[in-house]
Amino acid sequence: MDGEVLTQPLFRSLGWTWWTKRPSYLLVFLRESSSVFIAVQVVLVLVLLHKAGQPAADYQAYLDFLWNPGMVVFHVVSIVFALWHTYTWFNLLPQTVAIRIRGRRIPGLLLVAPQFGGWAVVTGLIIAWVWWVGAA
Amino acid sequence: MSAVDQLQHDVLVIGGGGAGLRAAIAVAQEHPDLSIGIVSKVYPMRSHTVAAEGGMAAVIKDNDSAEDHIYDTISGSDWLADQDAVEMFVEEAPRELIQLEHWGCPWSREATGHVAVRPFGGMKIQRTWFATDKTGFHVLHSLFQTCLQFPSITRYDEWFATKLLVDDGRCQGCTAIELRTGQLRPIYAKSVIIATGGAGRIFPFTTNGAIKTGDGLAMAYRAGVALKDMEFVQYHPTGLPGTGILITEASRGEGGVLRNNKGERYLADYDLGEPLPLDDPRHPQLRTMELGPRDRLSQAFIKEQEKGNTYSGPYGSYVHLDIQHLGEHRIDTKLPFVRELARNYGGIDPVTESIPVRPVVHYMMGGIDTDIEAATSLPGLYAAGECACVSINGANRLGSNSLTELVVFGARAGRNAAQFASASDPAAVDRLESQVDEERARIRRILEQPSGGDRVAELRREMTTTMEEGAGIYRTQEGIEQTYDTLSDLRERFGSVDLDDRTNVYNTDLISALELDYMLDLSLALAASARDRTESRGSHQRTDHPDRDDDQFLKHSLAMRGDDGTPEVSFRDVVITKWPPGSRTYGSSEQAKAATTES
Amino acid sequence: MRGRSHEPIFWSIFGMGGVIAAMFIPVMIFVTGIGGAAGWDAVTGALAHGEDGIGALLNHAPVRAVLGLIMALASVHAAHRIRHTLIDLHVHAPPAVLIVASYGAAAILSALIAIVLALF
Amino acid sequence: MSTAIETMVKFEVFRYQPDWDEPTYQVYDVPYHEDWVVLDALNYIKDTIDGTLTYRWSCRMGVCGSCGAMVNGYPKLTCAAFLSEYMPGPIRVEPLVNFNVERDLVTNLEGFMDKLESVQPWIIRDDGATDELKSEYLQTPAQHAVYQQFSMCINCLLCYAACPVSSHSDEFIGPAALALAQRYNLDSRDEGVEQRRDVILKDEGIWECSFVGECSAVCPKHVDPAGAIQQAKMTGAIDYYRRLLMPWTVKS
Repeated sequence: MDGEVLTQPLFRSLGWTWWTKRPSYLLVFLRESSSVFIAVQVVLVLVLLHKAGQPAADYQAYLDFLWNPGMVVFHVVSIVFALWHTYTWFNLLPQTVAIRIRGRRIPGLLLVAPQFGGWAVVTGLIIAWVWWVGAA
Repeated sequence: MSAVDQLQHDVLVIGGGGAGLRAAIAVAQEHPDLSIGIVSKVYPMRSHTVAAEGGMAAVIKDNDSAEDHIYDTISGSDWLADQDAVEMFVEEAPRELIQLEHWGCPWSREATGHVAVRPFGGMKIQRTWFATDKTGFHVLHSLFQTCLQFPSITRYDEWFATKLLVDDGRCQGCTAIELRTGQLRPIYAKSVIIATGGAGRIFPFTTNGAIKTGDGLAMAYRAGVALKDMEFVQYHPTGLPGTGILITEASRGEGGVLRNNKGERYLADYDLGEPLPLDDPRHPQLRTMELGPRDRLSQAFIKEQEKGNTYSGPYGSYVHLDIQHLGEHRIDTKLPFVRELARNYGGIDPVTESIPVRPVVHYMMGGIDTDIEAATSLPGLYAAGECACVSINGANRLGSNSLTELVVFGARAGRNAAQFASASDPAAVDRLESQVDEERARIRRILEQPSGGDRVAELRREMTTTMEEGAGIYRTQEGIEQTYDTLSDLRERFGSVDLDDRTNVYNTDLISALELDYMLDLSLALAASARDRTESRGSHQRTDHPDRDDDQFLKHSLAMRGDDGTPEVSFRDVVITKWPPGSRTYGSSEQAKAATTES
Repeated sequence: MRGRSHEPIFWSIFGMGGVIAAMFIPVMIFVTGIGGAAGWDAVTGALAHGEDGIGALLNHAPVRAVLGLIMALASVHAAHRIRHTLIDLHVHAPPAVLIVASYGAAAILSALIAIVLALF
Repeated sequence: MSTAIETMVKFEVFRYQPDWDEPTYQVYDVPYHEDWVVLDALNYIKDTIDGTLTYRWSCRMGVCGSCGAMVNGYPKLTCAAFLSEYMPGPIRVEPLVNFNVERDLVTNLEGFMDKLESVQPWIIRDDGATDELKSEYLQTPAQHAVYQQFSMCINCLLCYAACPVSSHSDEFIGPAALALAQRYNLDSRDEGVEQRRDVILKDEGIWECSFVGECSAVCPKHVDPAGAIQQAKMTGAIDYYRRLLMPWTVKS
């Protein structure tokens, strides 16, 4: 009641391994990890562009490297991460912008769907263009 | 804070709920030079004001008048309210609610941007302001967040006040246990406001949270202040069986109806009017059927139970509250919390099913005897909110008057306590030290009691059981006396209460014991008051004295703590200004009256 | 201003980069990393050395400018995320060090992108 | 009620007292009731087995915000965590993480209280002192809807326990307090955006948030603090560029 004041708070942190602790965290961590794959792919493409200006043999050697089975596995993993980034990024928009029409917040789907639509169009156009150039 | 720091303020507020915060802000705003302390056993935003749902009454619309609000309140009180207090309360209410609005309370609105109002039980005009069905939550958080801006307010969060310090005939502070360290410290002040809420936890089934143990009432009682009208305990007709969780009266205000196990709107049998079809545009009709006052509805339930017209479940009898006809959209916009609570704790979705409900203890009309200025008989001591009894609620409070009472009388208590403090000398610290030592010794005795006695939980369970049995909705002389004797016995056994926890830091076992100690005092005062009021009025129904007796009992009961700790009850006249006691009519006669005035 | 943060610069570029990466990176990986490896003629043709192949894709200055912008924004986006992820993994480095390391790397990468594309 | 042999559930409850070097988990057997929540079990333990168990609670209806704890690793209001969701058990109850534990399930809230105060969560008006209280400020339902969601916070602090940023940064103002800052900034009656800017727009304000979003996932009142912070970042960034590029449009 009137003795020595004894308190000894114990700090308990979620800790740096938070991302292992439940699926929702892991999915977020994978979303954040997509940045590593994106960065590496940017570097790979940069080198590709650089090699494209070099003699054909150098360029071909790089393509052989880029397309060897090990690297293909890496590309497949990369594209999964990149798509995960795309999916999560588009889906976060409704939380980031609150658009209201006559006081009512518009449904998230109205913000999300056009992005996926745009993505499909952009992706399709680029592939068509590449196809058109390559087939020519 | 080192142990040698002396804690001292001009005004000390005990209790951090709606009334306490309003009081503190009143002092801070109007007397910036005064230092204010708020002692609260929980962080203020946990206070039970947070659980109020339906709304807050005040005259604001053009079709309404103060006269009407006054009449509704007085007739609702079964003429036991002091009419001068009610008049003042109704006059000051709109300004206080506008003040809350200016402090950010997110009131539900009309399309024009004006505050919306809804119907409520016992009110003949729609005058209940609301913030969906979380009005208390929004009011409390608005007040709490507003109070953060005043540097003159010091908060003692999670400090449990145990005793008032009184010297030279005036209140000069309190002792309080800092839960985090377990230290008992005196906090001195020139004036003190008690705003600790009611004591629903003396009953087993209550809408009240765990913290509603009436500590402030007991502290005032022990300091020699009377407890007024303690026999009047409001049962809310619609609580969830088992948990006692409140389903707001607003659900009936929006048009919900009560049905017995035959599917009948049984209130029609209890002089509450004729049921209108649910698709009638006049439904729900004010002061009729489901919008009758709470005492009458709770009593009707017991009668239905006796007739065998109630459902029975694992937690006893219940009836159905049906809001399905309101439709999902209206339920989600006006009563979202009702849906949330019914789903989570009742296991049903009110959009497609009826909600099982039964009467549960909700509110204490009685409390610390205060006058219209929120002052008690002890100079320097003020009280406001549910712990106080002015009285504006008399024998039965109308729904949505209590949140208003918090701010109207909270503000008055703050202003008057500030004035008292400005004119007073600092606390006589030297002379009060022995009281602090005595209090420390009292608590240490409980803490260090040798093993062998009853546990806190056991005594508490027996107390709540006997209160339900003898001091429930219907009471008899024999039952009350039996309860009184049981309580006296529990009082005795508390002397050797056996704690599991003998440590200092956050000793909630000790706090429970202290709360129980206070609740036993209050239970005894309640039982004694109920025993001595041999009439039926409002929420106090004596089957052995079924009629109201204005000749003998148009009076407030006053329970004083005698030297031996037992309550002594006396009576004081009710203040009547313009409204002589009349018969309390709802429903049929109201409908008849409405029909005549319309024609 | 006291405590004023310049984070909005990084955050807004991160945000733009996020949109850009979401839109373009999957198809970029598909074209450069997977289509060719799978032996699809159209892709190998388009990426073939010289004017009929990759040159045809990149010969227009506006195309190179857009591509450069996409790659630069994606790298700042990645840098920002890596920086914050390191912080969230409780890597205790002075904030300035992380800022310089992450955005510095992205800036260098962007400069290289600009040079390569300008000289193409 | 039932005469059948009661089903029992094992509770592993985190225990800590200041004079202990290490916390422990104490095991209690509690009878299973279909309609019981974790808080009912804690009360059962305290009332019948062990009065020393220490935790906070009051309203037991999900609105006072006292009873938050980690239940099997998730931040939950113990009054809203039904035993049936965790059967057959065991059920592990621990104090909210990212806070100092004072004893058992009781955490220290002082840091949060300071952060809450720092965002000035009250209506700020230019006309402050001359307030006449003659009538209410008008606010249409549409204006009300803009901030309504962010006004629902009960300060239960589950969001802090879910926040990886709060796990490493004491200074981060955090989800609940930032949502409340946004609640006032978006209130049509408030004129305090400028006053709150310094606190909200510093690094430890919104910018430390990495949008994990778990705060919104665990919020029992669907406040969406993550959304509040993101929206504040959006306006914060616009504000930043406006000050940078068009300083003449900024009030001093």
